[in-house]
Amino acid sequence: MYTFSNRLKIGALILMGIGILGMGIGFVSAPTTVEDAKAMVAAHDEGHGEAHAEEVDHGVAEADHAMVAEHDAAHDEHLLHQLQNRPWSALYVAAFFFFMIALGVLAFYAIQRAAQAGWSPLLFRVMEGITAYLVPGGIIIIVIFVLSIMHFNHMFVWMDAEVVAEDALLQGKAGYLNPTFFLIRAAIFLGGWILYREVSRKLSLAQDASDDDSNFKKNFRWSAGFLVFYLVTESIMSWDWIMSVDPHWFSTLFGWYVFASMMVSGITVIALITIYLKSKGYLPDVNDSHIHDLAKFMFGFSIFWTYLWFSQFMLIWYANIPEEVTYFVTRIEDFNLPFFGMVAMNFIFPVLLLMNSDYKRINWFVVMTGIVILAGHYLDVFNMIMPATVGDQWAIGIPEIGAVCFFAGLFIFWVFRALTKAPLQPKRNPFIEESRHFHY
Amino acid sequence: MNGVSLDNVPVIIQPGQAPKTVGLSFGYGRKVGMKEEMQTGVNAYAVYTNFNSVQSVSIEKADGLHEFACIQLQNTLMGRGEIIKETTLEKYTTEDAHEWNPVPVVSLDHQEVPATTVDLWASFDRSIGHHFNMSIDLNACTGCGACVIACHAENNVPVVGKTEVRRSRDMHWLRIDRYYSSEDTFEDDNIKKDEFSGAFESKSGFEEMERSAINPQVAFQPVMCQHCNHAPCETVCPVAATSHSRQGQNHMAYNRCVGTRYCANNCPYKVRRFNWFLYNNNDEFDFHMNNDLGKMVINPDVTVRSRGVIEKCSLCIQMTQKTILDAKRDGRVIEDGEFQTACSNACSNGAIVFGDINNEESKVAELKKEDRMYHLLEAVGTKPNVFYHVKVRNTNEA
Amino acid sequence: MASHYEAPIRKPLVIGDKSYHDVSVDISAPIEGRASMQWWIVFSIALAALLWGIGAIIYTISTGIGTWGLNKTVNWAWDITNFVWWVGIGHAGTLISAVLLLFRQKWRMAINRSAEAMTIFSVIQAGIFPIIHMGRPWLAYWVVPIPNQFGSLWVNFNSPLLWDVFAISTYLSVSLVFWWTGLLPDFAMIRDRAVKPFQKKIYGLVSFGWTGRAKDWQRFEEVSLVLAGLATPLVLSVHTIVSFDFATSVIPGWHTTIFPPYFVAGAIFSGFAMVQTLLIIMRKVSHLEDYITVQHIELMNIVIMVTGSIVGCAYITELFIAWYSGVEYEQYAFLNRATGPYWWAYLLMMSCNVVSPQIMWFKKIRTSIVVSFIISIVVNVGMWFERFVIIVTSLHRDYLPSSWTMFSPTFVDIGIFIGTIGFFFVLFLLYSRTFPVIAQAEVKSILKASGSKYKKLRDAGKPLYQMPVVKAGKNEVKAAAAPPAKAEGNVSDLLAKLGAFDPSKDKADDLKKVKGIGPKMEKTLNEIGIFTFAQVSRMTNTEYDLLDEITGSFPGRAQRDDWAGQAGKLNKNS
Amino acid sequence: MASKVIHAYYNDDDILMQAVKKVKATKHHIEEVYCPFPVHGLDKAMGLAPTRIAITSFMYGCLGLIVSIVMMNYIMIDDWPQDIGGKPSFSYIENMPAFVPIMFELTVFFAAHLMVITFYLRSRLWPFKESENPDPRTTDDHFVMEIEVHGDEKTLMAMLKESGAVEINKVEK
Repeated sequence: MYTFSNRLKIGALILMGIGILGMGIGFVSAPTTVEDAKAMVAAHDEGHGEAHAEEVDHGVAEADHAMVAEHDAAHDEHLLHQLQNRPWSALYVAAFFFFMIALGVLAFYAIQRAAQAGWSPLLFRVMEGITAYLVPGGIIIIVIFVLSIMHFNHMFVWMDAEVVAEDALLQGKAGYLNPTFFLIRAAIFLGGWILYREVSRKLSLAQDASDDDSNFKKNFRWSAGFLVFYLVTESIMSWDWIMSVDPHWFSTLFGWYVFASMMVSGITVIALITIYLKSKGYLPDVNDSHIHDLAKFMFGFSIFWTYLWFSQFMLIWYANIPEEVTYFVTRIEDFNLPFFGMVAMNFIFPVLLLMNSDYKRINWFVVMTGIVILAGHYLDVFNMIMPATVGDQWAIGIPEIGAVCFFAGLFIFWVFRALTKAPLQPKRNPFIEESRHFHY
Repeated sequence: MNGVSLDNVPVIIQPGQAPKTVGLSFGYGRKVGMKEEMQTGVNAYAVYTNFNSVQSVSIEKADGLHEFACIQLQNTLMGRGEIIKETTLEKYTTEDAHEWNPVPVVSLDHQEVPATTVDLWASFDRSIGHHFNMSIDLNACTGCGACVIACHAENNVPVVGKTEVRRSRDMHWLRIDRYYSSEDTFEDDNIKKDEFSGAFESKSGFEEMERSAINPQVAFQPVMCQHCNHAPCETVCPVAATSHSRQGQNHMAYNRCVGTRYCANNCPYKVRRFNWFLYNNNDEFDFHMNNDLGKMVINPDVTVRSRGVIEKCSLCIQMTQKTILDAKRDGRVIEDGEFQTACSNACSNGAIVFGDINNEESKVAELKKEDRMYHLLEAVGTKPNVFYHVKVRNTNEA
Repeated sequence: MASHYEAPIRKPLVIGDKSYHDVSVDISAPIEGRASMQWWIVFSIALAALLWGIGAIIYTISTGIGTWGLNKTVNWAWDITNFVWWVGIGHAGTLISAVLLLFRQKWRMAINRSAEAMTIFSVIQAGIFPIIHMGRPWLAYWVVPIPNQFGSLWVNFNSPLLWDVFAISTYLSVSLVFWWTGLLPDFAMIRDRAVKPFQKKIYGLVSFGWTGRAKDWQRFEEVSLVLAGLATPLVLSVHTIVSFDFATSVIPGWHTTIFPPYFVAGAIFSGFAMVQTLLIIMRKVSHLEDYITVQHIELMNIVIMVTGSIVGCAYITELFIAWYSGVEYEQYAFLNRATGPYWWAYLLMMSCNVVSPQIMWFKKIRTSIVVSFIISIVVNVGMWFERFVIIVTSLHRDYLPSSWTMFSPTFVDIGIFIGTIGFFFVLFLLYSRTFPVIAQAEVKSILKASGSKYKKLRDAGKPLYQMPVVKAGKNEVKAAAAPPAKAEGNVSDLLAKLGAFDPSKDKADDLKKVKGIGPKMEKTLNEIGIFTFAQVSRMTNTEYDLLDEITGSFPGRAQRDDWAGQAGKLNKNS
Repeated sequence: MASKVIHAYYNDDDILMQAVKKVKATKHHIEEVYCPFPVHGLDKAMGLAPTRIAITSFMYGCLGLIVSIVMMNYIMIDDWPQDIGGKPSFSYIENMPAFVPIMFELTVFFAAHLMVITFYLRSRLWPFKESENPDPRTTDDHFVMEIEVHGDEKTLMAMLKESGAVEINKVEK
C-alpha cells in the first residue's frame, strides 16, 4: 500500500495556497469600468495600443464614417471584457488542462483494457489514481460554466443574449449553442466519464479479490462500450468547451486535435507519476521496458498531435478562406511566440529527445521531456482559449501561474490520496504475469 | 397556319412564357452552303407573313422525344442572392450602399471585419505596371450573347456540337448564366431560403427552389475566368501550367498542361474548359476547324489548343500585349480605352468595361470604386480581378 | 525463457501440433504443388478482365478523355474514385506490418506477407489512374522535378497532386523494399528445399543469397524495426496527402479539416476488409487454416469495426459542423449529399460503412467466416461509394447553380475499373503460387509463445523442449540425430503402424512420384514392405525416424520433403 | 584459409541459447551461428556488437530532409519564383506549409532506401549472390553453430554433445 508522504502533501497544499493567492490578485486587479481598462492598457504599453487602433481603423474603413464613434465605444467595451476575462481565462485554461490530463488517462486506460494489452496492467492502479481527479476537476469546470452563464465573465460570447441578438450567425446556431443545452451536454459527458471510471475501478479492485476472471471480462466490455461513448462525447466536448469561445469559427478536425493533446499529456503524467513512485521504492515489478513503452507513446502521440496540428493549420492556410483564417490570424499576429513556440515544445523537442530507444529508458530524460511536453500542452490549451477571450491583452503573469499552481496542487493532492486507497499492484489481473515479464 | 405546316418542331416549356403562346426564333434551319453538322433548327420564316412576327398558329402534338442541348441545366439561383446582387431603384436611391450591397464580413477577435481584409499570406506587390480589371454591369447586360460570339471568334474557341453540350461539355470561355426566380422575385427566394428551419424543411424547400416560377424574374450574368489574385486553380496545378502575371491575369500555358483537370475542379466559378477530344482535325467534330477553309479564319495570334489541355479566358492577352507593344514602339503612354478585350469591344450596351486599374484615371478604376461594385463569391477569398455591378431594378409602376 | 511468456488466456495463433519443420512444409506446399483447376479458372477470369481494361485504356489514350463520362463541372469521377479506393486498400498491408509490429501484435505475422503483397498490387492499380486520367498521359513525366531544355521550367511544389507523386512513389518503393527484405529468409527456405534446378536458381536469385547468420538477423531485425518506424508515419502521410487533394481546395464538401485522419481511418478500414476477403479465400485454398485462424479473422473484424466506427464518427462530425458553420454553401453541399440526386450513393455509403460493421459487436458474428467474408466485401463496396460521394456530389453542385449537372459513367469508365480489379487478381494469384504467403521465419519465432503445441506443454507444466539424447559417437564426423522418442525400431514396428501391403488385394504404386524418393530409395522401401502411397501417407515423425534408423541413409529427408503429405495427395488422385 | 571448424547442429532455439552461453563460458570462439529465424538475445549471448544501422538511417533521413529543402528552395524560390495563386513564393519559410509534405516524404525515402541498401551491402545480399549457409536445413528448422577448433578438440566435442547438439560435423574450411 502506498502512503502519501507528508512532504508531498504539504507541497501540494502550499501550491494550492500560492495558487489561490495568485488567482485572487488576478481577480482583484481586473478592471471594473471602461476607464480603468483604458488606463491599464495605456500604462502598459503604448506602442501596442496604437498598432491595434490602426487595425481597427482598417476594419472600419469600409463602413460609414458616422459609425466610427460608435465603433470606438464598442471597442473600449471589448477591451474591458478582455481584461475582465483574463483571470477567468487563466482559471479556465488551468482547470481544463488538468481535467484533460485525467480524461486522457481515462481514455488510455480504457484502450489498454479493451485492447487486452499485456504490458500495462502493472500501471493500472496509477492510471486509476489519476482518473480519480475527474470528479473534483469536473465539478470545478461545471462551476465555471455556471458562473459564465450567469455573466460573471465574457469568455463564451454566445452566452450573452445581447451579442446573439446582433449576430445572425449565432442566431442560426442558437439551437445548439444555448446555455441550457450546453449545461445538459456537459452534465451528460461528465456523468458518463465518471460513471465508467467508477465502475471500472470497482471491477478492477473486485478482480483482485475474486477467484475467476468474470470481473475482468466485465471490465473489458465496459471499456469497449465506454470508448464508443468517449469517441462521440470527446468531440462534442471539444466543440462546446473550447471551440465555442470562437463561436464563428469551425473546424471538423478540432475534436480529434484536442484528443491528441489530451492523450500526450495524460500519458506523460502516467510516466512521471510512475517514475516518481518507482523512485520511492514502490512498484517493484515495473522495469525499464514499461517506462520505455510509455516514452514510446509520448513520442508517438507527440507526432500524432503535430500531424493533426499541421493538418488543421495547413489546410486552412492553404485555402485561405476568410471565415476560417480569422482563427489563425489572431494567433499568428497576437500570439506568435506561444503559437509557434508550442510547436517546438510539443514536436521538435520530444521527437529529437525520445527518438533513440536507449534514451526512452533513462528516467531523468523521460522526466525532462515530460515536463516540456506538459508545458507545451498547457500552452496549447492557452492558445485555444486566450485569443478568443483576452485577445491581445494576454500575458503569462500572476493569474496564469497562480491558476496552474492551484490546480497542480489540487491534482497532486487528489491523485496521490487516491493512490493510497488500494494496493499499487493489481493481483489477479490475468495479464499481470505477462506485464511483469514484459521486456522489450 | 395558312396551310403552311412545320413538322417535328421540338418544344421546351420556358418559365414566363405566356399561356397559349409559342416562340420560334428566326435564323435557323438554313441548309444552303452549310456543313451538315451546322444545319440545325427549323426555318421560322415559313410562318412569317405581312412582316409581322406575331402570328396565330395551331399546334399539334407529334410523337417522339427530342433531347435539347442546354448549356445550363439548373435554372434557378437557389436563393443565393449574393451571386447576382440586385436591388430596387427605391432602395438604391434612398439607402446606404451597405444595405443593398453588403460586403461579406467575418468575425475577427469578435469584431466584424470585411472578409477581404483577412488573409494569411503576405501579398505580392501589384502597384507597378498594368493591373487589368474587368467590370461587368449587370444592369446593362441584356444577355444578348454578342460577347460570347466575339470571344469564340477572337480566341479560336472550338464549336463542339450538340452531343457534347448534352454531356455538359460546352466550350465557352465566356458564358451568360441565366437564372429564373423560383418565387415571384429573387428577393423572395432569398427570404424563403433564410427562413428554412430544420433539415427536412430545407430539403423540401430546396427541392421547390430548383423549379422556376411560372412567371419568374430573370437575371443574366456573364461569367468568365475571374482572374483571381488568390486563384484556387493555380496553386493545385502540379506542373505550374497556370500562374499569375504581374498584370493580374491568370495565365494558362497550354503547352505545359498535362490535363489533370484539377484546376477546373477547384475553380469556384467553373470557368475552365477541357479539350475532351481533339476538336480540330477530327472528323467527329466537323464544324469549323476541320478543313482548310475553316482554318484560314482562325486567329493567328491565338494558339489552337490540342486535346487534353485546359483552356479558359485569358482576358484577351494577345490584345493587351499588342496594345502595350504598339505603345512601346510608338514611345507613348497608353490611353484609357486602348485596352480592350473581344467581349468588351463587342458589348453594345457598355456593360463590359476593361482597363488598367493602376491607371487612376481609367474608367475601370472609377467603376471599381463605385458603390455598386462587388466581387463574385467574395467570401471565398479568391480576390478576383473581374467585378460586377449590382443590378438595380425599377419596380415602380409607371 | 521470459520472451516466450504469454498470458494463458491468450488464444494460440498457430494451431495444431506444429514443429518448426511443419511450418516450412505447410508454407512451401502451395509453391511446390500444382495449381488446382479453380485457380486456373479464377486466373483466366482475372486475365480476361485485365485485357478488357487494357483495351479500354488504349481506347482512352488514343481518343481522349472524352470517352469517359466526365464534363465541365465534374472533372473527376470514377478515375479518382478508383485511385483513392485502391490507395486506401493499399494501406492495410504496411499498417499490419509496421504499426502492428510497433505495437507487438503477434497475430500480424500470419497475415502481413499477403497484406503487404496486396498493398503493393493495389498501389500499382492506384498508380495507373493519376497517369491515365491526364489529358496527355504521354507527358506524365512532367510531374517529376526535371527542368525543360531551357533549364527553367519546374514543377509546382504547392500542388497536392505533386505531393501525391512523391508520397505514392515513396510509399510504393518503401513498401516494396520492406516486403522484399522480409521475404529474403523465406525465399532462402524455399531455395534450400527446392529440388528442381530451375526453382533453385530462381529462388536463389530472389533470396539475394540469404544465409541467416546471427549478425544478418541482428541487422534484419533492426532494419525491420526502423522500417516499421518509418513506414508508420509514411502510411499516415500517404492517405493524408491523398485527402489533401480535396481538403486544400475551396469546394464545399472537399474543404474540411477532418479529412486527413478520417481518410487514414477509412483507408485502414477498407484495407483490412480487402485483406479479410483475400485471406478467407486463401486460407481455404492453400490449406493455411492452422496459421490464419478464426482468431485472426476475429481480430481483423475488430479492427474493421473500430475503424468503421471512427469513419462513422467523422461522417457525423462533417454533417454537424456543416450545419454549425452557418455557411450556406457548406450546408447545402451536405444536404445535397444526403438528400440530393445522389442520395442513394450516400445511403449505400452510410449503410455499408457505418451500419454493417456494427454487427461485429456480436462474437458469434465476428467469428463466423461466412459473415466476415460478406461484410468484408460490403465494406469495400461502401468505401468505393464513399469516395464517389465525396468527389462527385461535391463537384456536381457547387457554388454557381448555373454549372450544376450530373455525372454518369460510360462503358470505358467501367471497363478500366474492372480491368484494374482483374490486374490486381492476376498479380495476387500469381503471388499466391510463387511466394511464401506467410512470413514463416517470423511465425517460427513466435511458435513457442503462441503455438498451441507449446501452449499446451506450458499449461501442463512441462518444459518446452527436451534435450536430445546423443547417441554414442560411432562416427566422429556424423553423429546422427537421435529422436527424442524411441531409440530402436524395427521393420515390423514400422509396418504395424503403416499397414502391411497385401499383394493379392493392393496394387503397388510408383513411389518415385513422391519427391525425394528415387529408384534406390523405392527399392529400399519395397524391401521393407512399403509399396503404396497409402502406407507412406500414414507416416508421422515417429515413422520417419524409424525409417531413418532402418535405412540409414538420408536422415531427415523424408520429413523434409513431407513424403506423407505428398503421398496423401497422390493417393487421392490415383 | 584452411582451418578446421566444427558445425554443431541444434534443433531448438532454447537449447541453442544455452549452448551458446556454455560455449562462450568456456572461452571458445563462436565463428558464426546460422538460424532459420531470429532468436532474441542471441546477438548479446554471442557477444556481437550492437548494429549501428539505425543511426545510419537517421543520418540518411537528415540528408533527405536537406535535399528536399535545398531542392524546393532552389526550384520555387531562387530559380524561377512565380506568383502561383497568390501564395508567398518569395520566401521559403512563409510558403513552408506547402513544402512540408514533400520534406517529410523525401526524409522517409532517403532514410528507408539508403538504410536498406546499406544493410544489403553490409550483409552481402544481392541478386546472384550465392548463399553461404553450411546446410540447407539452417533455413528450415536447424541451427548451426560454427566453432573454430583450437586446442583440445575432444573436450569441445563432448561439451557440444552434452549441450544438446543433434549432429556434429567437422569441416575443413
